[in-house]
Amino acid sequence: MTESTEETGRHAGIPGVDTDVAEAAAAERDIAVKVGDDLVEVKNLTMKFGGLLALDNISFTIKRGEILGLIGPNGAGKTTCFNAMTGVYKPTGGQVLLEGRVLNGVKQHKITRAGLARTFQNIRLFGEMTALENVVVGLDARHKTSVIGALLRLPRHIREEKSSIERGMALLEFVGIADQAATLSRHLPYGSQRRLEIARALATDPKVLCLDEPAAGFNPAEKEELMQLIRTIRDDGYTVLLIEHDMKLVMGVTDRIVVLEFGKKIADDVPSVIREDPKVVSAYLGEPEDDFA
Amino acid sequence: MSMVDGPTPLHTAKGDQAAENREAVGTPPGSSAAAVRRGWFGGLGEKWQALPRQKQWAFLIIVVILAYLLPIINPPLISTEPGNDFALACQTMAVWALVAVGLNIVIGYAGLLDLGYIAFFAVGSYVTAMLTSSDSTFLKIPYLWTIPVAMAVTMFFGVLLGVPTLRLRGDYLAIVTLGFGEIVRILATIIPAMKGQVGFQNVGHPPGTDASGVPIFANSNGTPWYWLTLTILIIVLLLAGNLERSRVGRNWIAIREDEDAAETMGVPTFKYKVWAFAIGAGVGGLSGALMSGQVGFVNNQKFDVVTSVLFVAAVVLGGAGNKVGAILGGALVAYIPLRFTAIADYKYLIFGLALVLIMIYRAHGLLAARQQLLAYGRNAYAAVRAGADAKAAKTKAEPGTEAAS
Amino acid sequence: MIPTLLTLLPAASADDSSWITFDIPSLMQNFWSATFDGLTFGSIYALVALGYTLVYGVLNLINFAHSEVFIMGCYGVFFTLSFLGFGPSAPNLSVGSIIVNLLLALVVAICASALTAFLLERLAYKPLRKRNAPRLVFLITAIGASFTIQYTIFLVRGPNPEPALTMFKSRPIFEVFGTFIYDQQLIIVIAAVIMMVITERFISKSRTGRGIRAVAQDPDTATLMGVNKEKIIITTFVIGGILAGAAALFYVMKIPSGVQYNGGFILGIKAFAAAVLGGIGNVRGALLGGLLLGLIGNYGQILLGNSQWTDVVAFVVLVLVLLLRPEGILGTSLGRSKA
Amino acid sequence: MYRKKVMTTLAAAATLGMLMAGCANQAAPESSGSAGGGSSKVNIPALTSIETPKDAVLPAGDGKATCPSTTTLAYIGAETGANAQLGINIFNGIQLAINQHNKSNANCQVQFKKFDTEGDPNKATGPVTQATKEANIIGVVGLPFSGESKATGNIFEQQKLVHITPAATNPTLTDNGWTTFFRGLGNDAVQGPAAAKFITGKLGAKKVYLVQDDSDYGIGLGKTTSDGLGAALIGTDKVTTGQKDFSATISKIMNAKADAVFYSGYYAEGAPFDQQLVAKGYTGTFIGPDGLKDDQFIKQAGDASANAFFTCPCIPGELIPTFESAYKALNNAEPGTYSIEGYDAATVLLAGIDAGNQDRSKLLTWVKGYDKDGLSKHYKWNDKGELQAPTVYGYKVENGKIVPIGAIGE
Repeated sequence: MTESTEETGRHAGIPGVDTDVAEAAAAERDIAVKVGDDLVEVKNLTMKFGGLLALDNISFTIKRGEILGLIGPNGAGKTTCFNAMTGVYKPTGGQVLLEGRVLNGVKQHKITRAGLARTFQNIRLFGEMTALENVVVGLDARHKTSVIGALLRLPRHIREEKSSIERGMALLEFVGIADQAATLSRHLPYGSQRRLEIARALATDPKVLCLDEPAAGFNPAEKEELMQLIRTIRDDGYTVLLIEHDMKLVMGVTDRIVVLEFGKKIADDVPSVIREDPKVVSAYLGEPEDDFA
Repeated sequence: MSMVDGPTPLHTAKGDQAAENREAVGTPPGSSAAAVRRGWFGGLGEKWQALPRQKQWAFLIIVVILAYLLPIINPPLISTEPGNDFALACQTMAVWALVAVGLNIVIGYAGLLDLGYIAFFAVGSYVTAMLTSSDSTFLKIPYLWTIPVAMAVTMFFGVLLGVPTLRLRGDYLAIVTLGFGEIVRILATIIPAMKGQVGFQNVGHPPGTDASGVPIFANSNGTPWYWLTLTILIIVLLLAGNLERSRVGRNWIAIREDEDAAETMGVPTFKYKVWAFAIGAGVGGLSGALMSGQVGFVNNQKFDVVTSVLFVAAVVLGGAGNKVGAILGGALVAYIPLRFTAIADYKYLIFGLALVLIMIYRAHGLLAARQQLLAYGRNAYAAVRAGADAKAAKTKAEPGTEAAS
Repeated sequence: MIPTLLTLLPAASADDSSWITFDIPSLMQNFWSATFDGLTFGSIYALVALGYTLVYGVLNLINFAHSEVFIMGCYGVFFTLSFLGFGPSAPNLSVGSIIVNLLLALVVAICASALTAFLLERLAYKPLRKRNAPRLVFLITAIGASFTIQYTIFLVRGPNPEPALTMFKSRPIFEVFGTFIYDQQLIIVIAAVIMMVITERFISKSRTGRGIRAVAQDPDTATLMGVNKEKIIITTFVIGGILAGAAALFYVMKIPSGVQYNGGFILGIKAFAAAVLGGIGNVRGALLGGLLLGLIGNYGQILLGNSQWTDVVAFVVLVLVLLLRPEGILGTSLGRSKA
Repeated sequence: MYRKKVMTTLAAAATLGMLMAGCANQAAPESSGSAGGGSSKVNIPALTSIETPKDAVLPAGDGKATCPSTTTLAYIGAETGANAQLGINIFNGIQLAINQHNKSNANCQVQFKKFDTEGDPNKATGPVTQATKEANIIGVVGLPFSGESKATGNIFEQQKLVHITPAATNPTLTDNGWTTFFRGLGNDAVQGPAAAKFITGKLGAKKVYLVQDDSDYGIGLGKTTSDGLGAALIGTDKVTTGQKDFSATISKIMNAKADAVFYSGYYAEGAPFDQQLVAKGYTGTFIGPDGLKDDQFIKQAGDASANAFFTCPCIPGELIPTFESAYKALNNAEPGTYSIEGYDAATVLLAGIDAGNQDRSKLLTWVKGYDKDGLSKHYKWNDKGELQAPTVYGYKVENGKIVPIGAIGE
């Protein structure tokens, strides 16, 4: 908590972000961990679909407190890698470890509770819920109210319900859509939906936040805001894995980049090196840097 | 779910469809976009939400009192007489409303299409009959005790059926529950202890007799039965409301809206689906126990799939996902053939057609109201709305400063 | 409370302890006739199951009203035959004229079923598809449509089945394993298998068939590649209807008094179960599932001593198969399978 | 699309042609050999008329009756739903009786009310309670089914309202101690042994296979019949309501070489069962109870019905010309199963009204002490409400019609 006060200054001026709120949202976690030890280890991850080798022996690590970019041309296996890590697919081979704990075969919801949260490339909000309710579903991942507790409105339920309103609102404010808390998520504008997805994932109090092309469909100004937001998230002590198509965004915000091509890892380094790497350049040859931008 | 799919990619078909659905204007049952919500009861839900708490309570108390007085007032145009005794018709309507409230948890909240809900109704009826009827060789317990027992047993059956099937893809659930509904009826025929169509006579009822020695809860005396069922219905409604405005309700709706996303957000989807199934089953068993107590006779007639589909129709008619709608739907489906006895032969046609038309033109049923999913959301939303207004005013006053604040 | 109940259970069921018995000698004795009968009825299930499977493959929809597509075919057969003067007794006609008459009935049945399927798609499902309704809405609509058709028939034709019309007198033609095989059984099984083979070839080889598979695999890409999705969907419904119409002829041949307002409902459920058993969306799976379901039901009821067990056995097997192989025996996916 | 249809049709045609040609060439083995016992077609002559009791009580009475215009009789039972036909047969019979009564008794116009239960026990309490509440209703004909009768008998008892069931045959119904319940026909315990005697006696069957459905009626009757059959019973099977395919049951029967099959249930399953049985080469006889004895059986079983015999604790009302023609004139249909029971039950109540028993308790006493011939049988009840010595009749199918062959089982 002491460190967080030092961080406060850095948030000032970020549009739509209120630092005090950020603290409220993440009240029960250590904020601003230094970039350091390996948080996630991906070891020899292999994924086969029938005869198709989608991931071929991928290994990389995500270090605590960094923003890691995962890039590659279309069909390189980024989202597959993502899905294999978050338990959507069962890997054919290899391991994913979170803080030394093997995640293979662990159910998706347990992976989330272990600290790996994600957003979706094609937004998947709960359309008939308000923005606030969407976030509270994320918060519920940390709640312990049982069905009986809810049925009889036991004290824990009341406590959790009250705190979830506060924390939910704080998170919405953090991503800058608090004024739309009461709107059904299906009626939110596109940008707000993307932000809500991030808030909902943050609500599960993750150690690693995995963002799957969060800037898809954004204009440059919106992308800029998003970059700021991602930085703020990192500054609040979250580790971020970012899958992105837009090279500019990736180069601008990440600390380190892993490049995939045809299911293989071809590079893993800081952005400045990646930019010059001939293999990466050739992989992206013919593909405009800003596709879909 | 993906757990059993092995390494097969779930992607495209399911994921994309979900994505499509989300972006589409289509509305799932029980949910309704605000934009298209206005209908026959246009804006009623919103008006209701806008009322202050005290007024809501006052209004509710009047409605409840009226509901209790219904069989005594016996309103001329509404009455089902001379075809059917009105007090008993009220009891039937209350039981159907209870059924619809229970099934609404399964269909409306968790989005699981249970076509064999009649099976739970049947199990509840049989538990009560076998524990109270003089025709049964089981031990006998007082009728009121059979109600919790019936609920427990049906919940057990709900889990028994749910655990193997809820792992399967959603569509299979419909066929498996449909099969289960038939199986219970057939087993009641095959297993001698359940006495098939011969059935159980003299099923128990709550204690007490009137001055002339006739039981207060005689099968011809609808009013006390109706009051009992109505009281239980109100309790169930309050409890269902508690669940709705809690983690449980939110998780159910999240599963209904996008099961994969829910799982990814840390919702143990399987566990909550089983809970929805079990709780729904319990309410089904409860209604079965009440029905069999009132009728005083239980056999395997009418626990058929066709009735099960009428249950679904009741939920959908009222507006899946909406408790009040479920009550309305259940009561209506029971009431219409009792009131208009001349059209009894048409009832299945009417309700079948109603299902199609409602789904095509008004997917959210007669009463559309969104679930309230936060126990303390009222004030928060009020604050948000107030805040948004204030903000708008502020932005107007000093443009540019807002971002830095 | 519960333990007390459990201790009482054996006592309660002591007097009627034998509600489950396994009559193995009876199964041995009746094995072959049960097999031939099971295959016959299984072929009918399979033809109906194909309709479910094709629609499911393309739309991911359990078309609950397919049982009514089938029963309309049965009415088509009935009205044609009664128009042609068939009665309760087998007519004394030459083989040739019987064939002509049956073909006429087949054509009418196919038209009736295909038309029903067409209207169903246009009136009930298309509006939903237009606004991209969720799956649950489709399912409920399908059930509603099924009820609507059933009870419209009920109001027009009454609760009783139509009088039985005998097409020809079924005769045993040869004996296998001490059991007679009847011409009727052979006609049904062979014709059904031929139709299924044609369907399979059609779907794997023809241009329309490729379109169906493309839409099943990925509707959006298929549309991008120039496949007319709407046309494919309607074609799929109509093919399902044609097969159901053929199934209707065989069904009425086997069970002349089966033409009744709700005569398709349970059969439809079982046919759908057959499709799931074999792997829904899979053409060969429908055949396998149908035949298996026919056999299992027959063996089960003979083994367990009475026919009330048929549906219980079929259902339990279905659940067990789904638990072990959630995708059915041959796996799902119309798009990916060869057929 | 078109091409496909053509291919399909051609394929089907080829198959059919091939097979039909194949079997036509063979000298079709007419008697398949698998049905044992030989075709024991017992030839029992049909009755063309029966002796109507000379002094049978008729609804018309002496034409001098007087009663208040509010006097009402009611029918409670199925009017709609799957069981509607049975109910229609009954209330048409009642309607006929009341019409005849009112026509000749200008000063006693009895009203008739109908209450619909759909034959569903869960629904029955509502209409029954309503009927018992209406003080003008002093007598009821109904309820037709055993299940609904069990569910509602106590309501009649509480309100001391007399009711005569024209169709419910479960024997235990009269064990409830109800004083207001009267059964207007023989129960299953009467018909079963009589049917057994008929099958092994007059029909001379040696190997009888008994198949019962899952209804209260089928189970009860199956039990009493199988007790009566004794050693002649060589096997049993059970089927479900709504079943259409009986091939497994049939193969068991064929392998057992039965020469008679008794089906204890209703025509909805019995008719396709008989039809499929005969199609598989069964040459023995097929016997069913009153639940099968309906024109629908012949319609649905087709030619196969020629091997059928029926037993019924009911008199062949269609043979009483006055009844048949009057019924036809009123309802534009032949009398069906239980029509005459409805007619006779109503007649008992109407006779009571004519004799001045115009409130519930008097009418109840009247029925209790009743001892007269009706059109179909002698009506005198014991203290439990069972008819004394009801007669069971046999019927057979001749030229596509059900014809009586006289009393059986004595």
